Amino acid sequence: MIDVRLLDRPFIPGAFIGAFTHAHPGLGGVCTFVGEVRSEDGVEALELSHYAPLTLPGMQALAQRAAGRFDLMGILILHRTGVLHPGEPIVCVSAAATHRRAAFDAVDFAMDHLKSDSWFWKREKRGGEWHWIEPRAEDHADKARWD
Amino acid sequence: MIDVRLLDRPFIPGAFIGAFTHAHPGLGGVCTFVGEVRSEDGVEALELSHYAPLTLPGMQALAQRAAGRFDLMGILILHRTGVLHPGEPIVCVSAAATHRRAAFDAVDFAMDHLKSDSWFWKREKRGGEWHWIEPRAEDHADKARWD
Amino acid sequence: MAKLVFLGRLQSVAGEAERTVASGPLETVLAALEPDLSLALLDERVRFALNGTLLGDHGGIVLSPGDELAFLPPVSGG
Amino acid sequence: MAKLVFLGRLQSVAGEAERTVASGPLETVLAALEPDLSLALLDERVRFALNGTLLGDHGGIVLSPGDELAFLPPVSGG
Repeated sequence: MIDVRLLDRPFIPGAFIGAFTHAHPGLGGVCTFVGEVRSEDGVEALELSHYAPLTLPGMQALAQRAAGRFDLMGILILHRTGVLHPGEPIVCVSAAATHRRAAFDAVDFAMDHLKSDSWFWKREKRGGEWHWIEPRAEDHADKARWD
Repeated sequence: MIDVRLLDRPFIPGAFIGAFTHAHPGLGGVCTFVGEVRSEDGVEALELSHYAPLTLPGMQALAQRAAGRFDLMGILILHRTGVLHPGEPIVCVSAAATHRRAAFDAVDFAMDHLKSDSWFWKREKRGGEWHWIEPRAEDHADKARWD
Repeated sequence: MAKLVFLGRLQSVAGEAERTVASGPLETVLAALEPDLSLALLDERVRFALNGTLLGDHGGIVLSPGDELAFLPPVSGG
Repeated sequence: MAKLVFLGRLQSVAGEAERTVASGPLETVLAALEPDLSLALLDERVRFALNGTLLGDHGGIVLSPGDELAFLPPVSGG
């Protein structure tokens, strides 16, 4: 099962992961990564904008690539859009597989590509003012691990 | 926060992970692995026995080692004992960290060591009969990755 | 009329997320915008998507009535 | 009296998870058990834990009254 969603309001990862796990009875294991908005550097809020015609299709293509590359029973990719506050989940990737290594690698792969390849633009609010976040060289290096 | 438990009845990983995550507000991310009893090879049930004076202290020592080796905000290790049926969660390891790589590596490390170093003995029921499961060379190879 | 969509920091430069413009050759459309905005849109790292499809080549674009042209600056790291 | 604890497949060999035995030198205790059980307990891959502490050396063990000696075969993969 491939399940990819853009969510425009706060979500509880466990609610999605529970349903995802139950859709694959008898699997070996599920690896999950949940990323949250960090509460550091005086960041008051984070806003993620996306471009509907590209963002969700891009995430779906990424899920398909992960499913084709690793031996998975399913993959779940959730990503927030809109305004988020520190501590809120921003991304959740979960992979179910018969073998742990495949589940781990698929989540790692999807996270590396989501960070650098997905059509999201972020700005953060500090001291009451919004600032756009520029791309980081580090993310491209993470992605290059898989080439 | 280090939270290590032996559980003698079915559990819902999300219930523990939710509480664990909320104990670390503003973290960067949480990586989780949940292993389930596989429904293959005609296995009807799995029984895990442990030795109380060694098993839980051994898991606690492993959690401390993972916390010392990786840059974590916390680690959660849950392991079932008793009789389990296919599809039930048997192990859950969750690590919270500011950086994704540390969270991933800590869960991977803990899983590799739990499989080969922990004081659990397993037998499985096939065709109505219980059979002890012997150690596998593969698990020692997984652990050796960290030496 | 056609629609221009500004993503990320281009939104701040334009002062709005999208703008309705007269259809026609893209160079004519851009020439009618504020100079700092057209300069920002032509930054070599900005990608274009016409009606939801990424363009590999930015030359010879002519906007037809109803077209949507999106300007996509590099995505943010995380 | 002292207690022997049998883990994993040793439990099946012993037919029970634990057994109360007379205290004294371990060799005397083992000699009084069924031969197939004492043989299984002395397999070189079986570790001993005395009162919850793993022993590095299996020689010269004398069980005092109230002692608990556990026999730990290799753990299961899985």
